[in-house]
Amino acid sequence: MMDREKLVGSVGVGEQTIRTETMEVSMGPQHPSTHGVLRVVLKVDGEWIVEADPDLGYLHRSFEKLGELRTYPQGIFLTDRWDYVSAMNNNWVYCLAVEKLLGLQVPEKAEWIRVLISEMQRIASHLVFMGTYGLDVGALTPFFYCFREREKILDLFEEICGARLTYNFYRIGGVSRDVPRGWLDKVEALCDYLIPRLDELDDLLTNNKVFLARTVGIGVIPPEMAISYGLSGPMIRGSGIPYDLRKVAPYSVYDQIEFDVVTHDGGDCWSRTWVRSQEMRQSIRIVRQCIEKLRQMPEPTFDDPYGPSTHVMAKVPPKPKPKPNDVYVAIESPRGELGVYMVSDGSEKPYRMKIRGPAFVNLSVLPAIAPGHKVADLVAIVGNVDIVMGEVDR
Amino acid sequence: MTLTEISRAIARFLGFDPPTDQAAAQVILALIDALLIFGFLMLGVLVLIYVFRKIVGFIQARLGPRYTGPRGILQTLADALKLLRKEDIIPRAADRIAFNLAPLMVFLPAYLVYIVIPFGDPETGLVVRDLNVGVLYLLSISSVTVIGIVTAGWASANKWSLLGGMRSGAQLISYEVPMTLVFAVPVLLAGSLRLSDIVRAQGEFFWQWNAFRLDFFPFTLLAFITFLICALAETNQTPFDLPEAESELVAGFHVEYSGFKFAIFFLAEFGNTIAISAIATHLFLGGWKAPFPFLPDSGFWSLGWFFFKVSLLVLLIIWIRGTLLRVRIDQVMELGWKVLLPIGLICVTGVGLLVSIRPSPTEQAKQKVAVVSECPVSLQKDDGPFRWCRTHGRT
Amino acid sequence: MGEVIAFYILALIIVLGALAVVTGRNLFHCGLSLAAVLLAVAGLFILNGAEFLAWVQVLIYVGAVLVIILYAIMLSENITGERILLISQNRGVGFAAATLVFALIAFLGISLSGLLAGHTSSVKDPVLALLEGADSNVIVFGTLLLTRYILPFEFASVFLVIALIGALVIARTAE
Amino acid sequence: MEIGLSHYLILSGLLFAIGIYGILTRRNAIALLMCVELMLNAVNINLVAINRFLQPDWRIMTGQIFAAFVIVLAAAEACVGFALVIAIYRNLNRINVDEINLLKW
Amino acid sequence: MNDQELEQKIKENWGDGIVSLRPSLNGLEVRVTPNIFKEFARWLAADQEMEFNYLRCLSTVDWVQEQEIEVVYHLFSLRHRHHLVLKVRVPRKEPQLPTVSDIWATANWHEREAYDLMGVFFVGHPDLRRLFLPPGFEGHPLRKDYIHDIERFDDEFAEKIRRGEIQ
Repeated sequence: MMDREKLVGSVGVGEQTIRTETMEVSMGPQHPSTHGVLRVVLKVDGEWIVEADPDLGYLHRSFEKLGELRTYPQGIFLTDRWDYVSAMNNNWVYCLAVEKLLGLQVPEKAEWIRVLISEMQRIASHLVFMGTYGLDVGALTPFFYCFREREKILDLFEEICGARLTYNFYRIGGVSRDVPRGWLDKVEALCDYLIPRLDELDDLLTNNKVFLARTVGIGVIPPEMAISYGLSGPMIRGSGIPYDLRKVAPYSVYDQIEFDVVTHDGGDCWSRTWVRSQEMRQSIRIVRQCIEKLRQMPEPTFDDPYGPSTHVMAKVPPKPKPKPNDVYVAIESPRGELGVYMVSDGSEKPYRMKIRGPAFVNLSVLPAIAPGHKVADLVAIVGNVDIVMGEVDR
Repeated sequence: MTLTEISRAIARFLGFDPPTDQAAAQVILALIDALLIFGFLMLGVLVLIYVFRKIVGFIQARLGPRYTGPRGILQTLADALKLLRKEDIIPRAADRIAFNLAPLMVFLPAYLVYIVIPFGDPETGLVVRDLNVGVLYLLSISSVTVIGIVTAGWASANKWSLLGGMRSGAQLISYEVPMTLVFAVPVLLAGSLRLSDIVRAQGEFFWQWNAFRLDFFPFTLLAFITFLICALAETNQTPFDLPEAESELVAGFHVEYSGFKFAIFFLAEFGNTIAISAIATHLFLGGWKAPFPFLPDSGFWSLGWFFFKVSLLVLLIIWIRGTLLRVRIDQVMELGWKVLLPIGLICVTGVGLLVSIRPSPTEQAKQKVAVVSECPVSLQKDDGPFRWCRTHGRT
Repeated sequence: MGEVIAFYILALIIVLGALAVVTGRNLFHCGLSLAAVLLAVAGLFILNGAEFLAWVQVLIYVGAVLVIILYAIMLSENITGERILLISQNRGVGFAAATLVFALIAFLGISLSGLLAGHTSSVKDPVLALLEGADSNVIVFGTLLLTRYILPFEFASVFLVIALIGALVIARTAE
Repeated sequence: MEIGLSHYLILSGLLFAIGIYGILTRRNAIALLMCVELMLNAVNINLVAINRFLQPDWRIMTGQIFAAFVIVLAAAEACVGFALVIAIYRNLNRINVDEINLLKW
Repeated sequence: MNDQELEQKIKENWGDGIVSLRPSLNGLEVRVTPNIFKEFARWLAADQEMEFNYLRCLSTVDWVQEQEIEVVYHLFSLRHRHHLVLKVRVPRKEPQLPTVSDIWATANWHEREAYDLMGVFFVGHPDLRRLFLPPGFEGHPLRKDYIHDIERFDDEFAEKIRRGEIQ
């Protein structure tokens, strides 16, 4: 027979809550809803999350070390693999950093092409987000619609630079090829095609009653926490702070383009999704302005069919050797502030190249907001951060 | 040509002509009925899965199966063969007996439900056994699936499948309550639990069917809608397909099953979908009756109308499954207990009050049914296993 | 003839299932054998013409009570780790008591059935007038329930509500 | 060979006896409650059998109605019983009947 | 506030601790000594006029010749829209620096990454453990003198896993 103290002692006399032991569960890295190979170690009490600790490094290829072993022009090919959903922006930030170190002036037509391509890439990336986020929350249909639209954008990219995912279209001092004839009309046709499609997507997902039930009030990030955690992109604009590098620190020709920064002060998963879907419309507006500008610029003179045409490429030595200096350059990628801190020591290879990944920083807020939610919500929150593991793990 | 005559013809074809009075003959005839129903179920599920893939594909702007056979018709056959050929893995820590029993316990109710469902006008014998406790039978059989699902979850000895099993068990139970209430509405209107009586109690014109009746307007339509929602929840369809919520629990209770057993779960799920739509047509959409009296609906026409309505409902379910997204488990429970249950109560009390004011349906039922609905010929004349209850004036 | 075969099959299932429940080592298997017993008892009811009662038994016992039992088993046994080993104690006493009771009932049963066979209760029930046209067990069951046995019917509903609230209070976790 | 009342009485007696054996030997609270269910079922069989054999007029089904109320009772009892068992398990982490003998803990 | 006012303000308050003040490609660049670094950082964030409440990026550079590791903070003020580059140099032997994760929460993961890849130890960090590399990993890959010996690394690592040191 159990002796009394042991029995009573173990239970604790008086008012005692019913003990349910917390269960440690690991979600990922092969979990279908984590994008790529993210593993989150969860302490779960029944259905509720007590603690969430992301375990990174499954896709760590140490681009920063590789950057130090490549000459400047060679480095561009690496950048496509950082954030493989919007590879164009990676190219751009790397080339921008080197141009700033070299003090190089990029021809105007190249600047406008860069803005046009980057904004199209933003639309494509947001479409991927809407599709996969729908899958996380359980809607199978939007995924197919989003990827059908994205295919049309990728076809246009294929026409201009021959690739659909790892483009390396940008060069130090400009872009690798001028715009083929008739390409701008196709882009304009695409813009007209996209507007009704985006409204259709909104009805299907963003304003869907059940989607609202699954995302409103989930993963709420107050503005101070957003600032303190250094969030950027739709994550910080979803909490009401209009921090958009294209307006705050305009680079390239963004100061000549008017568009408005989309913010929503809900701070929860739904407002971030809404911000992304509205941003797509702003990007279409920018693309239209770029098309007008590019139409007035000189036509491409294909004197050298294979080399870059003179309008879009500045004079750059094959192995540029910038003077010893250091610079931090950041652009507004679809996920947020994508920055590169580059230190040159006069040789042909960068001395140090630090990549500031937006998804990496945005994910760091997860341990702070996850506790208190349910397991099903965690999937919605992680999906909402729109992480791409290539850039989180670098 | 009633069902039992078909089965007797098959028996004669098989070379023995059973004198209809021995119990043994009775059992054999029942066996043949069972095989006929099983054949229908398999065929129905095969067609349903193919149609399901094609339509969801169409909804999602893609083509669906196209390569197996002309326009992908043989796709489901190919899936079935693939599943049969697949290796049947049993986890080492699994509770072997329960693990093998669970798929059976989930499939049997989906199959037994068809005994009571008339496929057409009972006069033409298109029903296996038109029990006079029809609706109650449907309810109790469908409540047995919960045990199968819970056993499947428990027996595969893995944390995730247990969670999935308990979740879907809880969901099924909490939706059985509003379902029972909503079942009561057509029974109140018809005054009997027998499915064929319920269908006969519904009027000739389609606006006299239980779903769109104008004399009990708000309640019956509400009951029909609640029934559809509960039906979706009972068969684990979107938006309530929590158990197979890929993103959270990675395929719920049948995650450890593979090969033939997984095919049985799949068969049961789609079998249930057809069964639920068949029940909905009988209770709310006037069973085998044509929307207008002048359209022919006796004999094999009734079969035609019945399948037409069932396919409409199945298409509706597939459409919902293609568009809506999944609801969280606590929202499912909340909807079940806090919304559907009160609605069910309101419907039953509403119809109950209205029925008690108007002349009681039993008299109406009596005038309409001149002849007592005789059960299939074979049972009538001879000595069957239920001889006792027949000699006591009970059909 | 059919009825005899059916009775013996069902009786066999009931006895074997009950023995499995009582002596089973794995708790979950006891639950499943209890399910078999309950379904077999429902079969017996059908044999005796009580169709409504049979399907009520399936609905309530197998559909609800057994599910509660299975949930209780799952909540109380940890998932992995040692299997649920049930060791029964003081078998002797149990066995003796069981045989004693069985002997008593069997003796009573046989003697009484012989005695009572002749005398069938002739109580006339005023409700009979109501049941003239009824042809099916369900209709009679329903009318009787709401006419002759209305009081126990109402009491049962109150009783169930009390049980429901009681269970909720006991099992709820302190939110 | 007809099935008479005695067959049913012997069957329900046997079931009842097995139930009693179970209650006396089982140490796990859940198994105990299961045996209670067995005994209740034995009672039901009896009720229905007697009603069928000793009541010529099939429309007087007092036995069956009584059995129905027994089922209702059993459901209520099971519901409360298992709630108790789960509550005990949560606090004491074991549901071995011999060890739950403290009135207040 | 433009760079000159900033430079002026910093000079007044922190004359001695400042190692150098010079304009760079990213606006004003301030180099500070490690011992006054924590108060200086807190002052930058707290001061109403400047209010650098947004840490854009925290990077580490390994200057092998001078045997020093330089930690670079790129700060930004959301309200005043001005930038500042804050640099600190710590000796390469055992690089130690007080943490700033209590001022800017984003520094939590940045510092863990710096510790993991460069070996800079941040005093006072709530949970300083490796972020990307497996727990049993030795050495800091981003250091210039880090030699990655493929064979030795794989056998050793496999051995460790077998011994169960790393799950």
